[in-house]
Amino acid sequence: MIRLVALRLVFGLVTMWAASVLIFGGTELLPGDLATAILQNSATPENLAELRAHLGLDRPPLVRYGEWLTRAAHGDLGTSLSNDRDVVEEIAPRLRNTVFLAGFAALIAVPLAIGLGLLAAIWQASVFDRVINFVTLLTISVPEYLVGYLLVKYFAVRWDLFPALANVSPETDLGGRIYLTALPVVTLVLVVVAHMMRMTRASVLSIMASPYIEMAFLKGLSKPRVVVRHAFPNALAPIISVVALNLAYLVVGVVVVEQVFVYPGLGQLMVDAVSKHDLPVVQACGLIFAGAFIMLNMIADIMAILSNPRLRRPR
Amino acid sequence: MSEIEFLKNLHNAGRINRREFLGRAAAAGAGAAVLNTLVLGADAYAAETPRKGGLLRLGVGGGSTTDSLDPASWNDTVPTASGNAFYDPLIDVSPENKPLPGLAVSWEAKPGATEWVFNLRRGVTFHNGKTFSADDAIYSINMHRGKTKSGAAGSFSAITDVKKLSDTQIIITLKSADAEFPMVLTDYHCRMVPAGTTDFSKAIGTGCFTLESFDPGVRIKGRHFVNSWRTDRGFVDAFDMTVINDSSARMNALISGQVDIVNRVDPKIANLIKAKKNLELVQGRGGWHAVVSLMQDKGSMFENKDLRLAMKYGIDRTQVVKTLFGGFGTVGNDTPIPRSDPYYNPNIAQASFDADKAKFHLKKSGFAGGLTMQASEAAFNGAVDMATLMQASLTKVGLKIDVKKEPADGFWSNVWLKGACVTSYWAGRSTATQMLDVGYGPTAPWNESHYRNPKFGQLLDSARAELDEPKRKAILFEAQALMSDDVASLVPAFRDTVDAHNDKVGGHTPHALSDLDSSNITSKAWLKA
Amino acid sequence: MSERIPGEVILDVAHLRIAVSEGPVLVDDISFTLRRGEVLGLIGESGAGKSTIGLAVLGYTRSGCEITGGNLMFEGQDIRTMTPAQRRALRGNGIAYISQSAAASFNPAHTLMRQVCEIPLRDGCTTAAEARARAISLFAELDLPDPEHFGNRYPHQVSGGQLQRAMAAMAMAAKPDIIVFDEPTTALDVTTQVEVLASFRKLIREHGTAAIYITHDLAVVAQIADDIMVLRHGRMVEHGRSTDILHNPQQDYTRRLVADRAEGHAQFPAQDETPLLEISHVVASYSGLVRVIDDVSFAVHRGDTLAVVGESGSGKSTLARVIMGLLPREAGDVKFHGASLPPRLKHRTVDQLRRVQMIYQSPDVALNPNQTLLQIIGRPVQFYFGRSRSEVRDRVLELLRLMELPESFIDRKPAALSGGQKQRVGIARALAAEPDLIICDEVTSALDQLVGEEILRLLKRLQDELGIAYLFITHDLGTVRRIANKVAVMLNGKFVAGGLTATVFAPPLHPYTELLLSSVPEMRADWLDEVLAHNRRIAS
Amino acid sequence: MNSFQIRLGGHRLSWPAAIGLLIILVFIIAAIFAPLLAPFPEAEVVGDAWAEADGTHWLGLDNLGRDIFSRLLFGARMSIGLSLLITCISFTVGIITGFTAAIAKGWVDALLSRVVDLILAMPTLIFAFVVLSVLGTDLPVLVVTLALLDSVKVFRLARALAMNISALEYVEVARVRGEGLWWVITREILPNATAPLIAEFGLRFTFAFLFVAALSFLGLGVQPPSADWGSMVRDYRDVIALDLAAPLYPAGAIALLTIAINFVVDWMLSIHSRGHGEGA
Repeated sequence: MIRLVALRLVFGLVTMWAASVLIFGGTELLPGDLATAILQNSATPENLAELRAHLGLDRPPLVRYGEWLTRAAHGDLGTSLSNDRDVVEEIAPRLRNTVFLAGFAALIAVPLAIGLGLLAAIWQASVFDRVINFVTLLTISVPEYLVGYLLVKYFAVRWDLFPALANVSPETDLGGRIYLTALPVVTLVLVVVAHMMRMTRASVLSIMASPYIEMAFLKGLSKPRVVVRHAFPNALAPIISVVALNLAYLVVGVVVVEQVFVYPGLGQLMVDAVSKHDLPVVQACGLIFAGAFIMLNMIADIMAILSNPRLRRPR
Repeated sequence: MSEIEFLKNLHNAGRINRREFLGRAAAAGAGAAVLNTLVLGADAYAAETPRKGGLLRLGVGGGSTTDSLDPASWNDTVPTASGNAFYDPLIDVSPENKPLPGLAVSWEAKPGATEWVFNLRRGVTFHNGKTFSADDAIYSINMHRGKTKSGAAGSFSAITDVKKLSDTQIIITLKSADAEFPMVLTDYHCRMVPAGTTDFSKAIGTGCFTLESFDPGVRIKGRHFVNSWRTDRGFVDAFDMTVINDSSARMNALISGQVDIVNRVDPKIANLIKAKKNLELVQGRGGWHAVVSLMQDKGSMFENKDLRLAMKYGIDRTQVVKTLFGGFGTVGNDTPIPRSDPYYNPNIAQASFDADKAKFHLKKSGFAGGLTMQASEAAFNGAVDMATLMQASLTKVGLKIDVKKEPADGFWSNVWLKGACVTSYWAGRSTATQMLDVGYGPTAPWNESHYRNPKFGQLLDSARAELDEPKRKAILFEAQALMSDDVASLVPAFRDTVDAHNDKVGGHTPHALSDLDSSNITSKAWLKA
Repeated sequence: MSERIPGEVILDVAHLRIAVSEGPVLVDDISFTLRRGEVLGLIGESGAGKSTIGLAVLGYTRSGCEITGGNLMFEGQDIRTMTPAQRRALRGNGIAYISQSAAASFNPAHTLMRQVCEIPLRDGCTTAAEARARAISLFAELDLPDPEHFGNRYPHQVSGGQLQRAMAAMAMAAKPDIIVFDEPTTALDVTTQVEVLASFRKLIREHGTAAIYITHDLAVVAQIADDIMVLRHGRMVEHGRSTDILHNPQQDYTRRLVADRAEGHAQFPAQDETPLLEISHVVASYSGLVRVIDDVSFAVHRGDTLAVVGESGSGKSTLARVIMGLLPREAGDVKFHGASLPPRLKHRTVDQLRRVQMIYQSPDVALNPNQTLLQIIGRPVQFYFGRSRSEVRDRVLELLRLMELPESFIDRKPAALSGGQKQRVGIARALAAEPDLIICDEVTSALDQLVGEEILRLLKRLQDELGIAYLFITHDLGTVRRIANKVAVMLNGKFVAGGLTATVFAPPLHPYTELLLSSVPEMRADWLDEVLAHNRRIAS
Repeated sequence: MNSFQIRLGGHRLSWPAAIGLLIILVFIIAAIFAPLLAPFPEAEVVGDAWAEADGTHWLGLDNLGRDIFSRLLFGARMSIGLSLLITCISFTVGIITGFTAAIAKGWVDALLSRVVDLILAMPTLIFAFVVLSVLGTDLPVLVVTLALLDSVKVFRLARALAMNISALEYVEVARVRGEGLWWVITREILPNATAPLIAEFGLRFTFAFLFVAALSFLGLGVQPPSADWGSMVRDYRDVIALDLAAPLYPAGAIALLTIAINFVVDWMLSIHSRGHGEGA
């Protein structure tokens, strides 16, 4: 088992490295260059050259990759090309915001999804099951931004219950943050709960066909107990992986929701930086996103390994 | 007409409110276009006494995480609108595009207009307590000269020397004569900072507000500066500017009451916003215009003037204004000078879609092939739509044209100035001369169409040197007529700036230069009780 | 069994009828009573409805089925009208269930102890320590190794025989009145089966628990049951005391079941030509790690049937794969008609491939469900002999007739056929290639007893008619005796004994051969006691 | 109603699946015959912006004064066609590589699987983002990028299916008979993998469909003036708070099609699993 976990960790590292190559390579290949992108049509050959030299764009990419990687490994992500700010400093508050939003949404969504999934499995084919299935199918099928706008329309514009803007600042206290992020959190919860709930239900139901579940019924156990104690532990692996996938989505995929609610998260920063060709920021964001995604997947795999007695306790 | 005049007077006298005025003016037969001008004027007349105090909340589009408080780096609305709260210019611009005293109280050209003397305001203190003097002014001007990444570097390269005459007087020497030089100094990058400033993160200026917090691309807050020299501006206690680039989010914030003022109301929904009873639009007639370049190098197909004329008459300008700008704009006449500009030549016959003329010129040109129009959303929102609209009308007159959509990334470096027929835009320049020069001067680097008419260049030179205003006007009229006739490039339409605010806001007036009262909104708006 | 004194009636089943909802009747008009301490054997082939009855006793039907008639009285209470809560109390506490595959019936996520103690702890009437102590004592009673710590293991850490016994411990944990054993030893090797069977018998005897013992194997049920009920197609064929059923069957069907075992083994003419297949010192392993085949040699002549016997894991199926070229040998030689066969499949000629065919254990996965019989059987004809379409069809029809299958089956797909019919198709496909040697890999073990007998008869007839040689891989020594003239006994990848069947199975026996032979259940009530006594003797 | 049963491929159609199929059919017809069915061209301005719905303009006019109903029809074309194209490419690539890996085994399988693991370990949106910003947002680039990203998931399924099936004895029979690789793949493996593959096709299609919509929303997808439902929602979203239903039409169309496909896929998976139950 230790071998398996170690192998998974090594694979995680390799993936991370591949991601770094991809991100650096990808951003280096972006057409156009930063200097012209910044100056747009107030560029003159002189101030262009000046800016280019200032940005260090005249050196070979491989050298810059090496430097970048070593510095990134030491926690130094460089300085933003367009406003000379330290990238770490620039990213830190954004990352905090993103993590807060993702964490807040996950805190609600994960227990809710698993609970609903188990209930739907217990009451399979009941009215509850059908309704919840249809509702989740609906929330999956409607684009998330529309969910966001509809929430704004009713909860912010029509009934004035929650703000339409989630413009938190570093000094906003926790209560204020929760109030401001209420609508984006609800949007995210609606989207991810559906996936996780459906997966929980499907995994549990597929386990429900196993002989040992029949055995559990024949032992005289009640359905809730069979589902929760006997089916759920065996359905953990797919559930963990879908939870991880959705957590990753909460970190990586919230660009759209951030845009709708003007939430100062990492995604917005990255989109901004891409359009401004601010390479260090794009690279840093990409690295963080990829890192979060890879780490979550890795944790999920390791948890799946640990949750499986066959792997945890070999013969 | 007299009916409308009468209504206007009633309105100005405070006898009828604006809504009533509009309603009755419309009933009196004023068309939409007339009505808009009336509103512009009417609002200016609607004098109300500004009230002090309160927190002004703004939702502003046009910001980015790469924004900074260094004036030289400004490139969009958020940095300028927030920056103008902290810094003052040497010379301000009036809503009608005329120079106004800022930190310079008066100025005067030496004969020949190559040397200008500026008298500086006394008793002005910076946020850090330092007194504003000639050294600060010189440092602030020099920030944009020589080795700099400033966006004003181009126009400031005309300056050869800046000298201090006394603590309150400086003299600026120019390469060549420029009768409108004070307008150059109104460039939005040119803001007065304490001499020697290299760290701009504290935003030390002389403006009505001091910096409270600055989160680039997210939020900027300012607090009223107690020692501000201005008495005519700076009414609110504090402002809170949230960067909202997404237009729906911006509108939602306004409609739900989370912000008081927004800019860049999408013309496509402006009429719907206007219909909301607690919201008002502020429409600015500025110099922003769309352009289609027609590269006129030797050997290029647009060297053929008849082909250019075929294009001129083959595009439907009113359709561009109507569908692309939702009516919030005016048709262009292939010159970059807007109607709001004092030097606008109203005597040139307005070009409009004319299938016969277009076909005539097309036939005369002998051009039988097809051509490609390159467009990108990077230029402006709707550039591809505009190209598509033109394609439709040009096809009607028999000119085969393909629209090639260019990726947003790299548009400015790879397509603009390089393609033969490219859609792009120009933001208005502070003076007509500058605008004509920068875009169409025979040696101008950004002359997209490579329009090299020596006579046009001579006209510009003489206008620049001409201190006598009527004469200068006449010269510029001629230049405009010349380029329009030559079809230097296609200028299909000017777009208005459209801001909106809720009924708590007063003092929000349109400006010919740019949106949010030329970015001075924080110091000019006030909150009603 | 005669020493057991049955008590009062605790289960009374009358005119039980179970049907698929709005569908066919699975079980009809089944009646029996069960007294305390009594063991009832339910016997029948697959589809006889014996498991359905066993489950119905617990008030349980598989999805889509329902009890549509009759009574099930447990201690005077009708199981059919019980509330869900009552029914849950009945299961586990009143009646417990032991299923065929313990490996599948234990939850892989929990330790054995947790699962064994689950029922006693459910109602909270026992403390964890008490439940644990009882589990440990049950483990000890069931001869499980290290009973103190046995329960800490997970199901996958325990062998099949041990798991089956652990399941008995789980069933006994809540001291039920009745245990339903549903084919509990069918999945086990013969030698393991003996031990498990002995444990079960000891357990129910000592606790005086009543039991319903479901199996398809009369010999097994004979060791444990007081009464036997023979079922067929969901109906009772015969019901009586075990001794009566075994020695004095009244019904024809029962007679056939009993009689099959008595058949003696066949004789084959000896041959002395050059061997068809000759294997010498073959060594093979999976990914070079463990030797699965270790220095094996034998020869098969024309008309021979060589049986390779051994328990699971002995390497007998691997041997078949090595001969087929699916698993390249690492050393040794395989000669066919005197010429060496290349170790790898892809280096063999089409003719070499054609001459050795194979029939598989499970006809369900051996036939492509998406092809018709014409395609399945006709493809080798077309592939090897390049016949035209009409010729192929004629040949397939001929083969179907040979297999005693209706010609109308030619355009059907396997799903429309029964297990025995599918196996016949598998044989027809092998014959279509007109091979010299057919390797039969456990061809009857997935089939019912009587169907399997028919397949064996068919194979034998084909051999007589066509002179094909068989390499017969099986774990069933009964089959070997009947069909094979030569036998090889495999243990851990080696041949421990080999030669003519008559010689190998006659004294002096190799110890392992003896163990295998003695483990084959015989249809005598005292067989188990004898075997156990015999094994004890050997051990000491 | 009980006597009225619709059967498809020998299986009784559940009624959600029947409704789903009907919706899919209607949408496909709309997509194919959009130019004939649409009362107006997709990009032509036919009236004032945001004009109310009336007899000629069934769903009203949009932000530029184009007919929303017509744009919906043309949008079906773009949205469905594009997603279909993406899914088809991803399936072709995924199945070929997946089957090859499963059957060739050895280093080919190891290499392909590791590369796929690597790609799967990257966030798709970021990946797509980088690729699209490098290569620009031309339609072919979009299609190929999304298809390749998607094919990775198809690869996994196809490989697993082929692995499972090729372990079955009837495949072994064919190999032992001496059949070639092509025959084994097309005759023995593919026909037995179609049911799960078709179900996966449906699911992948909806993902592609929603992904295209999301990219269009971010401005990276289909470019104006072509109508596609994602960018229509984007174009119309501004008026959501202004009580106009315009954005709900394309969004509803997206949701409806997704749900319909899910209904059909659920049904297919259910008959597939039932089929297995019989065999086991």
